[in-house]
Amino acid sequence: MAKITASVYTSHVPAIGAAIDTGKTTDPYWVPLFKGYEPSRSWMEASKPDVIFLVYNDHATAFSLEMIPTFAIGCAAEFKPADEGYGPRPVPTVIGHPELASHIAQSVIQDDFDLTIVNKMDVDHGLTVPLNLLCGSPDAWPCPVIPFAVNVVQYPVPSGRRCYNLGKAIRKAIESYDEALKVQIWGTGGMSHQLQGPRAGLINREWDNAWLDTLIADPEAAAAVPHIDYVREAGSEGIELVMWLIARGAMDDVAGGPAPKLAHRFYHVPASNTGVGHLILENQ
Amino acid sequence: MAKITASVYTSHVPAIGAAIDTGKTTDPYWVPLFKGYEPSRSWMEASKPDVIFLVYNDHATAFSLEMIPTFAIGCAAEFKPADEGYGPRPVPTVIGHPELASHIAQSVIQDDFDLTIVNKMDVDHGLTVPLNLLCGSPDAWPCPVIPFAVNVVQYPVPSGRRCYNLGKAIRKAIESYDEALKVQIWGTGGMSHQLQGPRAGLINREWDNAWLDTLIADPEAAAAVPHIDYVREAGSEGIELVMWLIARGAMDDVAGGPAPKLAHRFYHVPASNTGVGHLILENQ
Amino acid sequence: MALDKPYKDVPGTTIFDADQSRKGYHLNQFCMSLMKADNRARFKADERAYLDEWLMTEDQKQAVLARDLNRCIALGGNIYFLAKIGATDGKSFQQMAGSMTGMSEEQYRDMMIKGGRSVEGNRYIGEDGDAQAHHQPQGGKKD
Amino acid sequence: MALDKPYKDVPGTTIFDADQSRKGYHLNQFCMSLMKADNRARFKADERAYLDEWLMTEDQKQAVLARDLNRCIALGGNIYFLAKIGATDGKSFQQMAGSMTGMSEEQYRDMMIKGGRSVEGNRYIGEDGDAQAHHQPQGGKKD
Ligand SMILES: [Fe+3]
Ligand SMILES: [Fe+3]
Repeated sequence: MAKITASVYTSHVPAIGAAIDTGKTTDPYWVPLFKGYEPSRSWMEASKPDVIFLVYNDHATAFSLEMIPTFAIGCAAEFKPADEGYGPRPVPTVIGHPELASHIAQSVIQDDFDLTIVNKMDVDHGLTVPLNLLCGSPDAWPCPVIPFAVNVVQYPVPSGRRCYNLGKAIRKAIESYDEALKVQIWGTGGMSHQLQGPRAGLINREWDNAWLDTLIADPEAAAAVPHIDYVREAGSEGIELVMWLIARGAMDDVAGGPAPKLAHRFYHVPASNTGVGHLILENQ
Repeated sequence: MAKITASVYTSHVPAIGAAIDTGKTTDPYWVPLFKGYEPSRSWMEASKPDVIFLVYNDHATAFSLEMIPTFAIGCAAEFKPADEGYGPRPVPTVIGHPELASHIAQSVIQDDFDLTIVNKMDVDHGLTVPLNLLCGSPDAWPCPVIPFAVNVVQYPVPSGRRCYNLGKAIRKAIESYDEALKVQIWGTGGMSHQLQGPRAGLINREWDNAWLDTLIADPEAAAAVPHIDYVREAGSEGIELVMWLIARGAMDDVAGGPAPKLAHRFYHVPASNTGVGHLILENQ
Repeated sequence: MALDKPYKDVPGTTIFDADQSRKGYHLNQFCMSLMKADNRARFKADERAYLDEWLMTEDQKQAVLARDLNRCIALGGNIYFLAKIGATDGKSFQQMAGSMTGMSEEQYRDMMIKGGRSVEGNRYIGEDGDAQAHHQPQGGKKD
Repeated sequence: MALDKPYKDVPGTTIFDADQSRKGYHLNQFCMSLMKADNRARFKADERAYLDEWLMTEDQKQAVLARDLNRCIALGGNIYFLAKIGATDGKSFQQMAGSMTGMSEEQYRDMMIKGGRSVEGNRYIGEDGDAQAHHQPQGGKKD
């Protein structure tokens, strides 16, 4: 049976992608950030999964206002990097895992999560920047990736609790797949940032770090945080953090297993407008 | 506050639309069918709602295989009749109710139903045929309509229980809307039919009528029917009946109120390939 | 396969699940294209040339050209998509459904007027109803 | 309005909810169109003519022409959509975000390097933080 080996959490700031694409990773501004991901890249090489289930949000890229799915699972064979207005990022095409994705879709829809199944989709920086941060800039990504997009753009967005419970259902689905795959689940976006209005530039280092503590040690409590707290404390785009709860809800301890091992933790301000947080949790 | 006054249930066979559009409603083949809806049209004129919340399924019309939402709510100002391959039906454009639709979307998404919000969509016979059956062929439909599309084309489709619970959440949403609107909720599709393979043409009159009995008197039991029973007993397209459970779940009795009044019941075989069922239930 | 399929024991019936959908993706998307009048006209003018614009298998193209809907379904087609081919041909859903049963149009229509196909013997594979494989083709061909 | 909006008391912040989405539908869909290189070129060649192809209000068009993102947001725009205009202009997200604060690009960048804008005084409307209306515009204009 397939098994979730670890969960990875990281912000997915577009400027990080731009720094990579334009060769600025060694600029003094960017050095501390990329240094924080060096242990993650070593870890990733040592712990290579067979599939990554990657939770992210589409930033008005694949989904316009014509159709806004709350949860969308990518079941296609491949997903091309999107043109977000600057031309497509020069990164590899993402290879999907249609069989596992379909299996997860079937399982969680029958568990009362009302997914939208997507068979054609371009993927934006929300998905590709985390891959760069953990895998560098290879000619091909190291394994298939199942993109899972969450609406955090137009309100109402799903609650933290809903995301957490979805993580539990995804875990159950993956663990019932009849092939011995090592699967990682990633939650991306956040942490504190606001990209709009006179309050743009808000960063809340204390709140971010307290939230990381809670996510690690007491995910139930993290799942109970209401939307308004994210907006008020972590800026309007801080709401992206609900996506981390999907990954956290899929870990063994939530289903009665042992607490995960914290393999890496990193926090850095700023990357462009954003407080960058990053965790790696391993199932034991 | 808005109020659900009644629920209406009806099959939505494309051939009925074709009979209307080509002036064949007085042909001997069609007379018994349209006669069965005469009381419904009188009832509709006497009980005109302010808004119809119309649950139907898209038949590979607005939604291709690129994106398949489990539940999609139409929040647009209008919806045009689709060209399903024969040219668009000559029926009025459907006027939406964006404010109530958005309110319902916000409410039920916060109640853990993961809707897809749709702001642009053409509507097919699944939505327009029921409007004809209850309203005739006017120059304009009698009131705004909120289209609510359910995936019953690609498996896994939502369970009967999930649909029933969604109905409860929709009721709660409608009853919390701060304008005194009379709202009808319609469930369409079914009853027994199979449109594919050597088993095409299957009709199960006994099963259909027993299911109607159960839906009226014991909706919990109807909601517990598993998918496979619909397929086995009512044909592969009989699965459309899960949509009736959304309307049924929104009725007062399900929330502890009095049992609804059966204002009309009708059953007829065949319309083209289909066993046609029809109910009107009024809240007391 | 990893998908649980409790519907595999129903005779004469193909459930359009994720596996079928993957198999039939381009076939079904070709069908969707026939919802535009221009495309219907181009398809009618030269079916083969139009089909060659799509990433369909040769088997799928042949099944479309032959209007063999059972074969189309076996190759991943879904009836709601395939219905766009019938619409382009000016066929009704009854004609399309009937074409999959081996019955003549008249036989099928008569069966429907008499109340449709009975479920008796057609619930599980291995019973003796008219939709079972050992009674194929139904209708006319009595040899 | 019937939507419950607990987020109305956060200063300097517009939550993109169904009401905003409805107001900004055509503005945001115009922005989406800039994801195609051809459309970006056409927009750059004649902004006004390109905008006139869309069912936007004159206010929305003026706000786009003036690159007044705060005004665009007030008229229903969402930053992830509006970012396509910035991308077309070759602006970064930091430049776009900063442009809404009344600060110069340098002031905003410096604030971010120093750890960003403090949440203190900026949680509720009526406090005394730098994002409150009575401190607008922020940055340069000290008069
Ligand atoms: Fe983001
Ligand atoms: Fe139908």
